[in-house]
Parts: sequence; structure tokens; C-alpha cells
Amino acid sequence: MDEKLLKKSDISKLFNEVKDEYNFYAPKKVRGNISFELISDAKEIELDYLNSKVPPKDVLFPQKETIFEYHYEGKDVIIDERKDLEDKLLIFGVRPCDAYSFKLLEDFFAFGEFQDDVFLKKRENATIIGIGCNEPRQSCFCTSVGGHPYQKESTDVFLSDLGDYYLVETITEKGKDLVKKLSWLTDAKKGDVEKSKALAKQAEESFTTKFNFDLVTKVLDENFENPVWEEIAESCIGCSSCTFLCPTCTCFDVIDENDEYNHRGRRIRIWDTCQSCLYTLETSGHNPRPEKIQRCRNRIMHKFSYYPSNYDRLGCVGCGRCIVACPVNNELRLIIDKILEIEQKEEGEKANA
Amino acid sequence: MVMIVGLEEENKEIESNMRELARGLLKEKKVDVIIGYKKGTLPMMSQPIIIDKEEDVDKLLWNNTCYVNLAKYLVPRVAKFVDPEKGNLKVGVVAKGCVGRALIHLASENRINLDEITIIGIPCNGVINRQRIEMEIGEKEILEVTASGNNIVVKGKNFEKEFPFDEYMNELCKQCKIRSPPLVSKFPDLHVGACEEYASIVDEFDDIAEFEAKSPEEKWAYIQDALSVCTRCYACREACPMCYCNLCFVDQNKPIWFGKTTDMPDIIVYHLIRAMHMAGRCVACGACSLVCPMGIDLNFINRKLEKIVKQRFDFTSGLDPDTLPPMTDFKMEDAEEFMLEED
Amino acid sequence: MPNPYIPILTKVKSIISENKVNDIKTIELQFQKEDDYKSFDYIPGQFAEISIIGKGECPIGIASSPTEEGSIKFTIKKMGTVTSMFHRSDIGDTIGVRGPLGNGWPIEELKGKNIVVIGGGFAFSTLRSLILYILDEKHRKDYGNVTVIYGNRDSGEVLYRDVLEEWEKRDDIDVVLTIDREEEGWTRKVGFVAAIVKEVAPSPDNAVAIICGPPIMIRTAVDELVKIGWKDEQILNSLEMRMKCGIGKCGRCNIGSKYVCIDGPVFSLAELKKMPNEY
Amino acid sequence: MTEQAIEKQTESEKWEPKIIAFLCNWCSYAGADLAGVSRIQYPPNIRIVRVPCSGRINAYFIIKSLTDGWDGVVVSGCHPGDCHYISGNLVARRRFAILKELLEFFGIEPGRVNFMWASAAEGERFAVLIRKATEIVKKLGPNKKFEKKW
Repeated sequence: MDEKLLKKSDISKLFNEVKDEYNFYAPKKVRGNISFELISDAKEIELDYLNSKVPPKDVLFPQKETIFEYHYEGKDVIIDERKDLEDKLLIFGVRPCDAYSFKLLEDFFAFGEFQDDVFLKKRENATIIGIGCNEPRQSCFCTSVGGHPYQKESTDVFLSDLGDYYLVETITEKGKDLVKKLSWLTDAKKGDVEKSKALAKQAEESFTTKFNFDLVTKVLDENFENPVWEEIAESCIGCSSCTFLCPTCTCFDVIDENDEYNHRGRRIRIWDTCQSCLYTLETSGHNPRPEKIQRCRNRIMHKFSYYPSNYDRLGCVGCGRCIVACPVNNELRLIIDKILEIEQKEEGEKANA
Repeated sequence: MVMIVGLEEENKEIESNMRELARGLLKEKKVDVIIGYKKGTLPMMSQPIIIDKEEDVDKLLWNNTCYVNLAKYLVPRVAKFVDPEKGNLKVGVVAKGCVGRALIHLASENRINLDEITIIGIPCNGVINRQRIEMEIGEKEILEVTASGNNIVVKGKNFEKEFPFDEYMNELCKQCKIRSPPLVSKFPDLHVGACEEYASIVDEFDDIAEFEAKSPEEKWAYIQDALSVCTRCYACREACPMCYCNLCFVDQNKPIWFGKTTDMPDIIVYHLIRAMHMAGRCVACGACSLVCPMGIDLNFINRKLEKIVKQRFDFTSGLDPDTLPPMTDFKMEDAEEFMLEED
Repeated sequence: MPNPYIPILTKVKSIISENKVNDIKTIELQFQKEDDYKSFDYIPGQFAEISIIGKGECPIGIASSPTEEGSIKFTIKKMGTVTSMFHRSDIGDTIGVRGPLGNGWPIEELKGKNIVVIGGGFAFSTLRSLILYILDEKHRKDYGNVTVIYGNRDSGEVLYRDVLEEWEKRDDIDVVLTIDREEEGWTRKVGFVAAIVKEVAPSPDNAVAIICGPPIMIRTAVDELVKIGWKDEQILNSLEMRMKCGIGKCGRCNIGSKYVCIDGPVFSLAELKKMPNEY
Repeated sequence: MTEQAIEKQTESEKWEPKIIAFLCNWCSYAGADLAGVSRIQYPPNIRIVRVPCSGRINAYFIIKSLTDGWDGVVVSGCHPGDCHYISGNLVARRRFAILKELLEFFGIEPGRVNFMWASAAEGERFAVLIRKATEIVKKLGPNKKFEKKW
């Protein structure tokens, strides 16, 4: 049988076996928040978690990332390319929604004439160990965006939490290579596979948040100018918690960091957000999106209207982070409801007429 | 004297009083719109709401989750507070102590006109420190939060936990001496509901004494640790009623003053300069900490600011719209013990 | 696939101050390797991200034409941090270039058509590129009549005086220069661009109008064109937006689902009308 | 000093701090000038930035100096009451007081940033205070707290 079993107590064994070959990232508790961090000791790995606060996207697309470094030799500039892009990465314990976000990011960065080499190389060298969700949260809605709490897309190895041990499924060649190295894994029994399937079904049924996003996209496409946006933007305070914690947000800013004393520097990119007024401010002083309403609209439109029209899929993985993070509770579910109300109103008017 | 009753009863009473006041104000056309809180979609959450009809009054909510400082929506005025024809509307603000203080302080900075505002005063008994409870519950989903006596009861799947409210209050609320909006006698039309006159505030600032006693190295280590998770989302800035600059210093790019990265020095500089700008202006609402998605507690910095301003300039922000804020004012005899002098 | 964020290094070959106020300069860049120049295969209307390493990067339209071989030119107005640094640069300084980026003017579709070029102020740079391209011996026969209407605030602001004078002498191109107010010694037209468009009244038959300039000029000039029978599809615009990466990744230059950096910067008026008004 | 004595100096003794000094145009800059023309010796560690008034000095200037790697900052203006702009230094004094306390609260050694008054006639005083500030900063050692990782 292909499926294996991994005891939870054997995680440290797994870690010790692969740590030399891979940079091992796993959920870790940092000041009360779970985040994906480079692990140096197996004890740091947190196994019991709902989902990380900051999405694992920041392993492959960190908040601050060097694009290239440079140094001066007299008047000449020498550009030094990054060499660490070839390092092998292993990301342990990625939830299916976040794993799916890697697929989205990969497609986005590879889209079009120009490929984002910095991200894609790292993605290529990353092995992802996904883990199924047994208990989706109230704010989760991955099933509405084409996901599933046990979706295996873009994971290499997939784990199902069966209590004291994990069921290990290999999905890709990369995953096979990894599992091959762990020769001590025991074979799974048929019952374990059944159990995993039952858990998947149970998880799927427990979702409370469901949307019809086909309809949302349709309504959004037709309602760029609608008074409802004013209502949606009303209580927004323009902080960027939603975009900074979003696993699919990719916008960034490019900055040069100089170390003049040592005649060197680096060009870096850092996360940027469409919620900031500076984001679109031009040097001339003109700003195409000067108000909160345009910025709020841009975020929603980007995920649910522009993304489908450009890449033929939603720009959302349903992790629900923006729902939990919004400090004024102006959350996605309410926004979607308001958008769908437009449609209902229109239909009501049609019926009346 | 307030009778000692359970949290829930107390909140319910405040809530029904608030609704009556709001209804009356709208009915008599004393205000055009009211900004308050409504029930949130998540436990321990409330959402700001703007109402202009009498029948919506029952949507207004008051409990210990109403932490957003509503003064934020007045500077700049949100679209709903301005009528295209009539101009600025008269706004009723559901105000706990710190919201009232924010409004009065903003008036002292000439940001708002108090004539256009009615303060619906509420004697606040503190807001829950949401992040602290979430962190203590850990990796379990909180489904329901209620109050029982003076305890906060947190329920989820397979667990139930009680937290004493006095302990799990926002840190600033624990030290709060101004629970109801301060009375401004010059504006008799300003207040409805519970507003109080405050003479000089007495505050010993015991809570930060321990931190202050640390050595520079210990302090630096603590600050580094506390801010290490900061993602520079600027939620603290955006939620702060006093942060209304058109262009914040971190956003200035001609020249670029400070780095925008999440490297440690850059984060600290951001918080340091922001604190600098808050001196004599912070109204101790704690919104900056409560909105932080990473749960960073910035309150101890705000307390320090309050202490400096109180001890140096004997100033408490948001009590009187006619007193100049200390940082725009000066006195010949200000203390200058920190100046370098010849031996 | 090389890292698309890494610029090609060039050296400043010459610097020309273009106007009296001295806030617009044309910088000529020389590639250091022959291969670099060959790989920089551009058409008029495209832009490039040029950078002073250590100071930052900004998108600038290419002012030279591919027919001017050997080097590339950028006309830069002193505006922000990076452009100010360009103004301080010297001959021999290292400057990074990433490009060519954007779609450029549709030179293939323009073939066989009469072309009306309307420009204002220092937005003339990519128009210069286009006109030089068309006037080149190899390409001139592919295109119909060329009319150029170029307006400026005053005579001191007129860019590219040398080529303009050359064009005025030629008989296969009509050049109409205008300034906003009368000035001593100015013998050409006086008046806003829109008024001159009205006066010249270019015929819309088998023609394309190419407009680049300040927003108010674009709006008024387009109004005049529409009045004399031009269709939205015949009017081409080049847009500006805040950009960082120039390759459709950093996100900020979107108008609706289109990115100015990869789907633009050239859009026809008909396309623009379909997009949300966020530019 | 003999060569041996120089060798005996430890690294930290050899190290000289770099200090940036913001001096107001009307008093302190003239004071520094006076110290110069009167041939009063003061440490060569300071680099002077002339500003119109101590009220011009923003907290950004001081923090940016620290983040840019200066080991210490000296700010000097006219004595209270002597300001060329009547009250610039008085407004600045409040700002400095807050900054000084905040820096200390954040765990940055308070001695890194020094404020002083020196009039145009006080060349001697200027030299003495600069000497004192240099000693304070020297004792603190290099400013490493704002150094970025490379």
C-alpha cells in the first residue's frame, strides 16, 4: 500500500532526518501567534493548530525579500545575483487552503511574458507537506471557492490527522522522494484510509459559511459604479490587516537599501497593499484611487472579478483570515451579502415590473 | 454610587438608556445621524454603524466589545456625515470616556467643531482584551462569549473557560480614570447621558514603574521582543483617532526618512516616532493595541506618554477644548534638567 | 529565464538640457555590451524602468527611435526622488535599464494610414520616437500623411528643437507648433492645443490620432476630434500610472482587470471607455 | 605617546565616536565659530549641521542620525529667552524633553542624544559642553542598536 503512517511522536525523527537537506519550515508559536518559521529544533514545531496567523506564503514570498545585491567598485556598479534561491525548502503542515494559494501564486508569477524568477525558483525547490483540516472554523469557506478541507492540490505529501498518528499520502514525485527517505514509516491499513475519508466528509459537512461566487463575480462585473460600495467602505478604517494576512495578495513595493559606508546595497521588495493611499499616488500628485471607497472596491474586485477575468479562477482560497482580522468587523461575509443584495433587488424589481 | 451588579446587567441598562437617548435625539431632530456600535459577526467583536432613522435605533449595541474609537470617523468626516446640500450634518456620537476625550481633544486641535456634535455619554466599564483571551485559549475556535457576573465566559467546541473581567480588560482600561466623557460646560448642547466633570486627574503610574526600572539593555530587549511580530500593516495608525495626517511620516518619500521594511530597527523607529507624535495627544482608548492583527500590546508606551505629559506639563488630554495641547505650547519655566550643563 | 528584475547596466553617453527652466533633460545611454543592445529590441511608445542603483527605479518612455542605432535616449523631468538623481548624474555614470516594457504604439496597424500626432509639454518623448521611426527611409513609404501638432506653455519649453526644425524643413510631414501665450520672436501658432486641433481640423478618413500630454489637454483635444467626426477606435492614448515592477507583478497599475504596464500604456479611447474610471 | 603606549591602548580606547551636531544659526553656530577663532580646543569628533533655529529640529533628524550610524547627536540652540525667533527654542525644549524620555524608555542609552544651550558669546562653554558630550558618547561605545543585518 502506498499510504504510510507517521506517529505524531516521530515528528522529531522526521525533522532530524531531513533537516540537513532542506530548510525546514513549520508552524511555530511566536508571541502567541502561529506562523511558519525556520525550525532549528523539533520541539518548536506546533502540531495542534487551526491555522497560522500569517499565511505560509511568507516562506516563499517573504514580506521583505532581496531581489539582488550590488556593490560599488569605484564608479562602477557590480550586480550580485542571489545564490540562495537554489536551497531546498520543506514546508510542513500547510493547510489545504494555503497550499492552494501556492498554486495561485505560482500561476500569477508565471503569467504572461515575464516570469518572476525569484518566486518561481523557490517554489520549484519547495516540497510541501499539506495537512487536512478536521475542524474547519466558522470563518472558513474554502468549499465555496472550489477548495476542500482535504484538497491535495499543490501539496507533495498530504497528511490526515487520525489522532495519535498521521496518514501519509504521497502526491507528487517530489513527495515520493521525500517519503522514500523515511524508510521507517509503517504501512497504513485499509481502515486508516477509510478513516481519513470519513474525516474529510465530516469536515466538508461542517462548513457554515457558503457563498455562490459565480453569482458574486457576475454581480461585481456589472456593478463597478454602485452606491453599495459607499456602504461597504463606510466603516473601513483603511488599515491593511486584510491584505497583509491574505495568502493570495501579491502586491509589492520595490526599494533600494543602501549601505553607503560599505559601498554596497540591495534592491528589495516588500509587501505593499492596495489599502494604502500611497499605493497609487503618482509623483505628479494625481491619485487614481484617492478614497477608501475606491481602495475597498479594488480589493474585492481584484479577488472576485479581475482575477476570474484574467486567470479564470477566483483570487481567494477561503482561509477566512480577512474575516477574523478586520478590526472593525467589516468582514468579507458582510461585504458579499451586500453585493448579493444588489442582485436580489434587481430581481425583485424585475418581478414587480 | 454605582451598585455592584453583574457585567451583563450593567451593560443592558446602559444599552437601553443609550437607545432611548438616541431615539429621542433622532425624533426631535436634534441630530441628523448617530454613529454607534452594532453587534459583530464574530464573538468579542462589534462593528461601527451609522444610523439616521428612528427604527434603526435598536441596532445600537453596548457591551464590552465596543472598542473602536468612533472619533476616527469624524476626522475626516465620512461621506454619510456630510450632506451634499446642507453641508456638515449634526452627528450624535455614542461615546465612552475615551471617545469623548478624543472628540474634545480633536476640537482643541481645531479638527472638529463641537457645535456639530452631540455626545451620547456612556459610563464605560472597560473593554475586553480580545487578543489576550484569544491567545490564552490558543488554537481552539471561540464560538460564543458571554458574561456571567463579573466573568467573561468563553465557549467553544468541547471547552468552556471563564476569565475574570478585571484581569482580562484592556490594559489601558484598567488604569482608566475617565470612564464617562468629560463635561464641557461651554457647550451645554453637547452632552446627553452620562458625562462627568473632572477636576485634575490623579494618577500614580504604578503600572509602568516596573518597566521603567529596567536597565537600557533589558528595555531594548523587551521592546525588540514585543515588536518583533509587527507586520507594518499600520492598523494601529489607522485606528487611532489622533492619526489624521494626510501623509504620515513613514509614507513620506521626498525624502524617504525611514525604512519601510520589517527589519527590527525600522519597526522600532516607526513605533518610536509614532509615540513621539502621540505625546500629549493620546486619549488612552487603547484602539491601537486592540486592532493589532498580531496582538502587540502598545499600551505601555501610551502610558509612558501620559506620564511624561502629566508630570512635566500637568496635562491630561481631552478634558478641555480650550487648553492648548502641550506640544504646541510652551512656558518659560519648563523643566530643563535633561540639558547638558557645565560641571 | 534570467531574473526579470535585474537591470542591464549602461553608461551615460550625453546629457542635453531641453528647456530654459532646466528641469527637463535628455539622457543618452550607451550599452556596455553589444549583446545587451541587441536584446533591447523596442518599438516606439514602449517604456523602460531605468534606475540609479542605490536610489531607485522609475518607468520612463523611450524617447529615441529604434532607427537611431547604438544608444537609447530618455527625456526626464525632475519630479521625484529618482528623477532628481538623474538630473544630478554625469557622463560616464552607471544607469540600470530594464525593458523594453509595455505594448508601444501599434506600428503595424498604423501602416497605410494617415497619422495625426497631438502632443503637449514633455509628454512628447515617445511621440518623437514614433515620428522618427515613421520618417526613417525604410518606413516612410508604409505610412500616409503625417501631421504633428505640438503645444507648449511657452517657447522655452519646446523639446527636441533640433529635430523639430529638421521636420519643418521636410515636405513629407506637417509640423504645427503652438504656445499658449503670445511671445516676442515666436512666429508659429499661438493658442491651446485644442484650439489648434480645431483650426487644423485633420480629416478622420483612414487616419489615426495619437495623443499624449497632460490630462486636460487630452480631454479637450479629444472633444475637438470627436466633433469633427473621429471615432473612439481611431484615437490612441498613452497612459501614466504609478509603477514599480513594470512587468505586471507588483499590482498597482491596474485599471480594472488591465495592467497599464503590460496591457498598455497605449490604449485606444474605445478601450478606455470600457474600463473603469480609475486612472 | 610612544609606539608601545599606542599599542597598549585597547580597541575601545582607540575608538573615536562620530557625533553629529545640529547648531542653530544665531547662537550656537556663532558660539562654535567663536571657539574656533579664540583657539579654544574641542574634540574633532563633531560634524556640524547648521539649522536656522533649534525649533527647526525635528525628532526625525535625531532618530535618522542614529539609524544612519552616528554614534551620538548634539543639539544646541540659544538660551531660553534669547531665541532669534522669540520662542523657537522653547517649543523645541518640550519636544526634546519628550524625545529624551522616550529614547530612554525604549532602551536607547540617553547619553546618545545631548541637548544644550550655547550663546554666540560662549565659545568656552561650547567647547566644554562638546567635550563633555564626546566623553559621554565615548563611554557608551559604538551605536550598534540601529544597525541592519546584511
